[in-house]
Amino acid sequence: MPRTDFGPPHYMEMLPPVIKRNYGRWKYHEILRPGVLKHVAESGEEIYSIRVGSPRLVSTDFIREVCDLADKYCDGYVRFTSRHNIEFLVTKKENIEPLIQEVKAKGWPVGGTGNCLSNMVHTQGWIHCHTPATDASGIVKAVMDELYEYFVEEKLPAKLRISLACCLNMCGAVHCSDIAILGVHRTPPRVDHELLAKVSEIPTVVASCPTGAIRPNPKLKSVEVNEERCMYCGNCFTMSPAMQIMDPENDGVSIWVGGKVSNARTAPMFSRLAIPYLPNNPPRWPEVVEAVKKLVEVWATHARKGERMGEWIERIGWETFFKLADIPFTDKHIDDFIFSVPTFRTTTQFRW
Amino acid sequence: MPRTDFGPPHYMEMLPPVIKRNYGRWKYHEILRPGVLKHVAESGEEIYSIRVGSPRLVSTDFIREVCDLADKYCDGYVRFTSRHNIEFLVTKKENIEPLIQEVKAKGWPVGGTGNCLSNMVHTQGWIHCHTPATDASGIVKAVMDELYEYFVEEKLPAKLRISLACCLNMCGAVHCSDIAILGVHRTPPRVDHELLAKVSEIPTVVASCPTGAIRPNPKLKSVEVNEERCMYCGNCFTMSPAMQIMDPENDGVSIWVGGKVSNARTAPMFSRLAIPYLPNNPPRWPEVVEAVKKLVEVWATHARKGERMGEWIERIGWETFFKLADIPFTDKHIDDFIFSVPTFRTTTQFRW
Amino acid sequence: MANAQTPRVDELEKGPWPSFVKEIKRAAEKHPSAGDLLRQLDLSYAEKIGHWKHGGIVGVKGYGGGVIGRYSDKPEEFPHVKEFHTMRINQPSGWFYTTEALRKLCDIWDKYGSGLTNFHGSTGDIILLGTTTGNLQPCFDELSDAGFDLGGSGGGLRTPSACVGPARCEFSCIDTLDVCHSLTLEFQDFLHRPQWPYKFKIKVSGCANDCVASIARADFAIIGTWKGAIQIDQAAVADYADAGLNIQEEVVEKCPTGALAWDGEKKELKLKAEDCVRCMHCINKMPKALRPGEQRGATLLVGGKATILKSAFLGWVIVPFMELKPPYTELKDLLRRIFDWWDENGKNRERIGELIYRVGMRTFLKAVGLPPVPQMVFRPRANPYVFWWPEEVKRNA
Amino acid sequence: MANAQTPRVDELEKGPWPSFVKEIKRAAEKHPSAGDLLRQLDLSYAEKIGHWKHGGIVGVKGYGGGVIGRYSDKPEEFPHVKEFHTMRINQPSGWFYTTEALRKLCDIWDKYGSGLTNFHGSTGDIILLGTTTGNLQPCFDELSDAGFDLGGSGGGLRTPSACVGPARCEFSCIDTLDVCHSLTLEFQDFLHRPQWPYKFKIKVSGCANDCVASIARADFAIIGTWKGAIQIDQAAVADYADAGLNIQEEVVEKCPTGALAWDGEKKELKLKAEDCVRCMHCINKMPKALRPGEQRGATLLVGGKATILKSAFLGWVIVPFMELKPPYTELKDLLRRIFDWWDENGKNRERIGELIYRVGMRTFLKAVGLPPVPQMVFRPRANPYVFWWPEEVKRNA
Ligand code: SRM
Ligand code: SRM
Ligand code: SRM
Ligand code: SRM
Ligand code: SF4
Ligand code: SF4
Ligand code: SF4
Ligand code: SF4
Ligand code: SF4
Ligand code: SF4
Ligand code: SF4
Ligand code: SF4
Repeated sequence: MPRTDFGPPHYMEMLPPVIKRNYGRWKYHEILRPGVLKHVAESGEEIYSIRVGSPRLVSTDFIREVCDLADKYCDGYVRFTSRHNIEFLVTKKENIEPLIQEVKAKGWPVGGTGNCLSNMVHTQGWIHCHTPATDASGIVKAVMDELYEYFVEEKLPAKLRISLACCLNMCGAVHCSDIAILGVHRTPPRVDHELLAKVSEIPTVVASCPTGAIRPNPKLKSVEVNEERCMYCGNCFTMSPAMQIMDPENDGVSIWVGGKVSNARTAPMFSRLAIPYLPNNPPRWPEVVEAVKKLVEVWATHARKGERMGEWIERIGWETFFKLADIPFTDKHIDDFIFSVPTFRTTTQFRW
Repeated sequence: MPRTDFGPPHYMEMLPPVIKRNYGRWKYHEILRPGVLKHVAESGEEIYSIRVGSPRLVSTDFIREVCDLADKYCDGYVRFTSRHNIEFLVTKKENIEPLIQEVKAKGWPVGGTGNCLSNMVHTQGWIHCHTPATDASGIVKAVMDELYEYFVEEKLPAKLRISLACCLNMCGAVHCSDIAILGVHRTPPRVDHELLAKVSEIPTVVASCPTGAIRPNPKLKSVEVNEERCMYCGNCFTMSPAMQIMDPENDGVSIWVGGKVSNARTAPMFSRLAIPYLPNNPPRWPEVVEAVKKLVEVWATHARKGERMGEWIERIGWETFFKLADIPFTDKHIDDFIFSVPTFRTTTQFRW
Repeated sequence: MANAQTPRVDELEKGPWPSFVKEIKRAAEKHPSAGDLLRQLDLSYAEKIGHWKHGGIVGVKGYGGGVIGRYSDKPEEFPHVKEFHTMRINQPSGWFYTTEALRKLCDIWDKYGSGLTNFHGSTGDIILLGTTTGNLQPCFDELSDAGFDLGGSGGGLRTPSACVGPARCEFSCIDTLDVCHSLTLEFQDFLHRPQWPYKFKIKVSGCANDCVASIARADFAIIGTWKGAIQIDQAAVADYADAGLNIQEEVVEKCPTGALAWDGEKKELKLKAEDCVRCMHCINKMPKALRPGEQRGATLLVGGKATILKSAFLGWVIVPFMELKPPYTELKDLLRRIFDWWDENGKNRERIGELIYRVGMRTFLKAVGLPPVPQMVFRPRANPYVFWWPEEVKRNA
Repeated sequence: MANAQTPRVDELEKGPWPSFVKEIKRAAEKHPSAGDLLRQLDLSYAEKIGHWKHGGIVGVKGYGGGVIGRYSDKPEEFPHVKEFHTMRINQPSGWFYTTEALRKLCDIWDKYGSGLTNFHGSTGDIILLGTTTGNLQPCFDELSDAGFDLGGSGGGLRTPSACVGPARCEFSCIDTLDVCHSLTLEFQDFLHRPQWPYKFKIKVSGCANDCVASIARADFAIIGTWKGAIQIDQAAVADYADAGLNIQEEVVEKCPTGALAWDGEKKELKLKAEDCVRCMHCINKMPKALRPGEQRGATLLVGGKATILKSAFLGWVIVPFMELKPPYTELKDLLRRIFDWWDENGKNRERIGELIYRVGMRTFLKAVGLPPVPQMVFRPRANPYVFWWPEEVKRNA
């Protein structure tokens, strides 16, 4: 019996000595250029963090390459960020330039700090999940290729955080991103009655539906879906493999905007629906890439300095946003779930 | 058979000639002093409106007194406002002063315009309704006596609109007032099983409950209340006399603040709970009067010029409001109905 | 006389605000029912509980509503309020009266009723407070001769009301009085013979100040507004400045969208018209200098109501702009479509706002034929629970 | 080699951003499963549909979670991904590594798995992507020898995570890494043996910038904050001004509460400390000049989650301020009370936020013994549907 419940390695074992010495006693930081942070401790000691973009889905050999560089320039220490970038932790100033050169030579981007686009938080998609409405890594690659300049250069009004989740479960937590790409199903699950009778309990499946669209079909020892009430959330599929929700003809991608997480200036905000549907068009999802790019550009063109996407939209009003972004407003944009009412406009204040 | 469906008198028959002549062609207005409005038409003609407070519950003789004055000074025309004040419509400037003198001699207040307290919108209470948790006219009289100065003098930061409704039906539409007084029940209905069996249909009574607290009791041909789920809305009583909700021991008054209706500056706002319960203490409800007065004064002291109650509170934050108003914050202040979630604080931004 | 018998309510004769107790006593001089009313009220004050029985349906011929039945639960003690029904009388638009009309009303009510009234009820009706079942019909007959019709009650249209509007307000962007009157006449059947799931209220305000609280108190709110820039008389603006108005602080900084700028040197007010959301604030502050833009119409909102059952709603924009010219055909057609849909789909005691909440705005818009526009929402949906109409997706095998 | 067989995904080798397809191909050189993965993905690209079967429960001895079972629905075509389970490995707090530790991980994974990983999963785990059922146990055994334990999955505690915090950030008001590590150790049973209604996530951010998105992605968010005034070094402020920062526009006017004022003459920044809501903005803009106040602690929020089922929630403040000093007893006790209450009252697949929504915040607060404070809400309730506890009213006869 192997030991259990010993927990993750203690973080202290993983920290470079300069950090251990100055732990909790950092004084300030500067961004020297995109991807290069300098933190200065009260002691006067300094640490440089070189942020490098990663595809996140990486091979062991990739990690070993990272280790090689970290051994060479960082005394064997490296970290990853909460958005899956790599951070090389450099203490010797003179190591910065050669490290960056080697990184670039590998085709890895340096950037993602300050008013840059950072790495896209994303999910599994067709690589590993059983319920995706779209792929994850493929769209991410296509979008990041197109927006590459915004990662390596700082030329946006503010931070830009794009995320992707391949189904409504939203593992990428796209619900609070400046721009979110979300895989959506658009047709009700098709019930495999035989399978259901075999593997699922009817009350569990019935109870799984948030809109009450599922009712028992005792004859078939299965269930039936009231298609009018189904909003394709896929929760029944999570509960039962017999409720197949993937649909190659109708699955696709929706685009959301204006979310943010930080409490800086404005309270955190949810991302809100911009484009209800774009088709799955692998391998490069041109419609999605184009739509995201347009959104970035319309924001970059119109926002004031320091205004996150959502802050900009809230200032100009969503009606103006739809106009500027040239996106049609449809009945799909109007909430009709539990908390819809507080989103309805209860004032005559609006722009034409 | 008398004629039916002829509709109200045509408004044109009721308008003074100066209004007919200048209908839709008014140019501007001035408030000459509390209760005295001057409207100037594009033609240069003028009309003066003298606003007079009314108890609303008035005798025919009162109306006749009003008519006497209107005949004497207003060529026989008069109107009432949407808040139940009287407006004497004077065309001859020299009539203003004598009219006001006569009005004052009767003990009627002149005021309610501009940054005054206007008349309280209110309801029937024990005078005429079957479900009140408190009286209406009595509290209104007591409050207006106390706040009289704010009606006749303009010394508040902005308009002040106080309303009262004697039960959760909210006929006074207290839900959007600067200060609202609302009668509340606090105990579940007591079922009169015999009566219920006689006069009500069980499914209707069961369906009437928004929280699903009522279930059938087939044995008694009646219903039963799950007291834990009941929030004393009284809707079941509206549907059935057998669900008595009035409770002299526990009924009383709650106080709400910060609502507004107009779209000026800020969007309309709901009134929000300040004081969950004050006892019914007729004839003058001293606790309620005191509480309302304190609210007016704390607002008048702290608000900036032009800031309605709700605008002031939103600026300083509700946490500061509770502190300044010296009102304890309880679990009752936290919403737990359908749209509760959007009222929860989803940011670390708050004041201590 | 009620005097010594009502020690509690008598306390409310004191104080500067006019006293309803005095009014009841005045009525009691002629009407024993008013005396009993006061005595019953005094008992309520003693016991802290109302003394009216539950409901009771009474009415006049040809009408299904307009009267609120009311019976004392102490008929032995207070025999004159054994029956004490309220008649709701439809007020003239804007609550304007000739004294002649008012006197007629008073005379009729002294003849048949308690001599007590509410001027007005909070929906806007003239409330004639308290009469017997037997007196209802003759009272109505005389009222009808005097030109006064019943207002609404029950599950139907309620008496519409309107702000003073063009009659005396320079801000009004629509003819509130006429819209109100015209709709009342058009839909009288719904007003007088309740036939819907629940009540439906219409209120009309001439501008965003919303002086009849339509956005809070009407299922259907009609609020005047305009397109195009506010009309500015710069000389008059300068006059306000000279007279001591702090235009920067009191006007410009309070504009919700920052659409205004004040050039204190030139004494010039600048407007970014596309940012103005027509909140009325600057116009309110400087009525001599600013006027609404020239293209006038109304914003229409649906769903406003008090708290029962799904909590209070403020009205929701469903038509950002509609021109309103008599005979208001577009408006009436829309209302008819809304009534029909609600009538067909609403549950018992479900206000239209609650129905829309239950089935979704998209269902409502489709049914009544209104195009979705971003002005309908503060912000679009944050959840991904989007419904697709069957015709919008490819059919599966 | 996968090359010619995967024409569609091969397109994704192009372009400047590093390519996951290249990574899969690199792994495929050693691992046939990686090759099959790519081929199956290419099929998905052709057919626009995933090719994994529904779920499947697999694991390692002594653990109830930490492994996501996955089976290809085309096992004949892609035999090497017939079984392709993911192992979630608990990352060290803050995602710091020695290269030694990383190399060990890689070696083990090359021995037992596909050679593919996610660094990291979006909950924060090291994701070892794809191995067979048979390899799970030996792989875990070696990982365990190397000091790596499993992360969470299923209805239990999920792997907590923390921002870089005191390790490299001057803003951190708490020891994020230690809090995260300490909670992970304390509640390992819940992490490794799921026993709750649904998942429960904890994330720790050192300040309101919330660099681990705890407010959006954690059922329980711990966010550093302070009491007392921001510490201002006026000379350093002046330096920022001299260096060209427009303090009025970029700092003062963006303060959400107007707590700041800039005296451009004196080059002095003034703070109304009681109005500061600690949003971090001014500190972010001038880290050399401004520092959080001296009394440090954390705000605790509950309920954050994604969209299933009652729509996404952001976390709700339940404790405005708690000091956090090891061994974090107060925090751990509170968490335990929360776990207990949720475990007892939650329905299957009901996140804690949904439970609180269903039964009301008051029930939650009472159960876990937290006092209601106005910081918990943006604004108090607008509906009158107030519940009273039985002990708060007089008992009726
Ligand atoms: C490294 C990292 C923490 C970690 O533990 O991994 C981090 C590090 C820093 N963050 Fe962050 N943030 C990190 C994720 C986040 C996230 C989470 C996310 O994006 O998923 C947020 C919330 C984003 C949002 O609001 O949607 C976040 C919101 C901020 C903010 C507030 C931004 C704003 O104005 O809204 C600041 C302040 C600033 O940049 O001025 C900040 C500031 C910083 C500082 C300057 C703090 C410091 O003094 O060291 C660090 C460098 C920032 C930079 O990149 O320019 N960090 N930061 C994360 C890097 C992710 C990445 O690779 O891009
Ligand atoms: C691997 C990962 C995505 C990734 O590529 O990074 C993931 C993958 C899955 N998630 Fe997730 N979730 C992952 C982070 C998240 C996050 C983000 C986070 O934790 O910060 C969320 C949103 C935050 C939250 O928890 O609300 C998330 C919200 C969900 C949900 C919806 C939960 C909800 O209440 O809304 C489900 C549905 C469920 O559990 O049935 C779900 C379910 C799943 C399942 C287990 C699919 C299922 O229906 O059973 C996916 C397995 C994929 C696979 O085959 O490996 N996953 N999932 C992430 C875990 C990696 C790790 O351990 O580090
Ligand atoms: C007479 C009346 C309309 C009627 O048809 O009866 C009316 C008349 C005027 N209103 Fe009003 N309002 C009237 C009820 C309302 C209401 C409804 C209510 O209180 O129930 C509101 C919404 C109140 C709210 O927001 O809660 C209302 C919000 C306004 C406003 C916006 C106030 C604000 O800044 O929030 C203005 C503009 C102003 O006063 O500067 C306004 C302005 C005016 C003007 C100046 C319009 C004009 O040019 O004639 C009128 C004189 C105002 C005054 O009293 O100082 N009127 N006004 C109503 C008088 C009621 C009374 O007896 O007090
Ligand atoms: C007389 C009046 C109060 C007053 O003193 O002015 C009144 C009195 C009653 N209202 Fe009302 N409502 C009156 C205006 C209102 C208003 C205000 C408005 O119309 O602007 C509202 C809030 C707006 C709204 O409609 O939502 C209002 C919301 C209610 C409700 C709750 C409706 C809801 O959906 O929330 C009820 C309950 C019901 O109908 O069952 C109600 C029910 C009642 C009943 C019929 C009692 C009942 O349970 O059946 C009351 C009869 C009292 C009586 O004996 O005379 N009354 N009621 C008002 C009508 C006078 C008039 O016709 O002019
Ligand atoms: S978002 Fe959906 S499809 Fe994508 S990994 Fe998560 S559960 Fe799977
Ligand atoms: S997909 Fe969602 S809404 Fe549709 S039947 Fe399944 S659980 Fe119900
Ligand atoms: S608020 Fe309630 S008690 Fe008062 S009049 Fe309206 S229905 Fe009757
Ligand atoms: S008072 Fe309201 S909540 Fe209570 S039982 Fe009656 S209908 Fe239900
Ligand atoms: S709503 Fe507008 S138009 Fe009507 S009275 Fe009020 S200010 Fe005048
Ligand atoms: S009407 Fe309101 S929004 Fe328009 S300019 Fe004036 S203050 Fe601003
Ligand atoms: S959350 Fe605050 S303390 Fe943590 S890394 Fe971000 S800025 Fe630093
Ligand atoms: S931290 Fe935020 S709220 Fe506090 S003073 Fe700075 S900008 Fe203002």
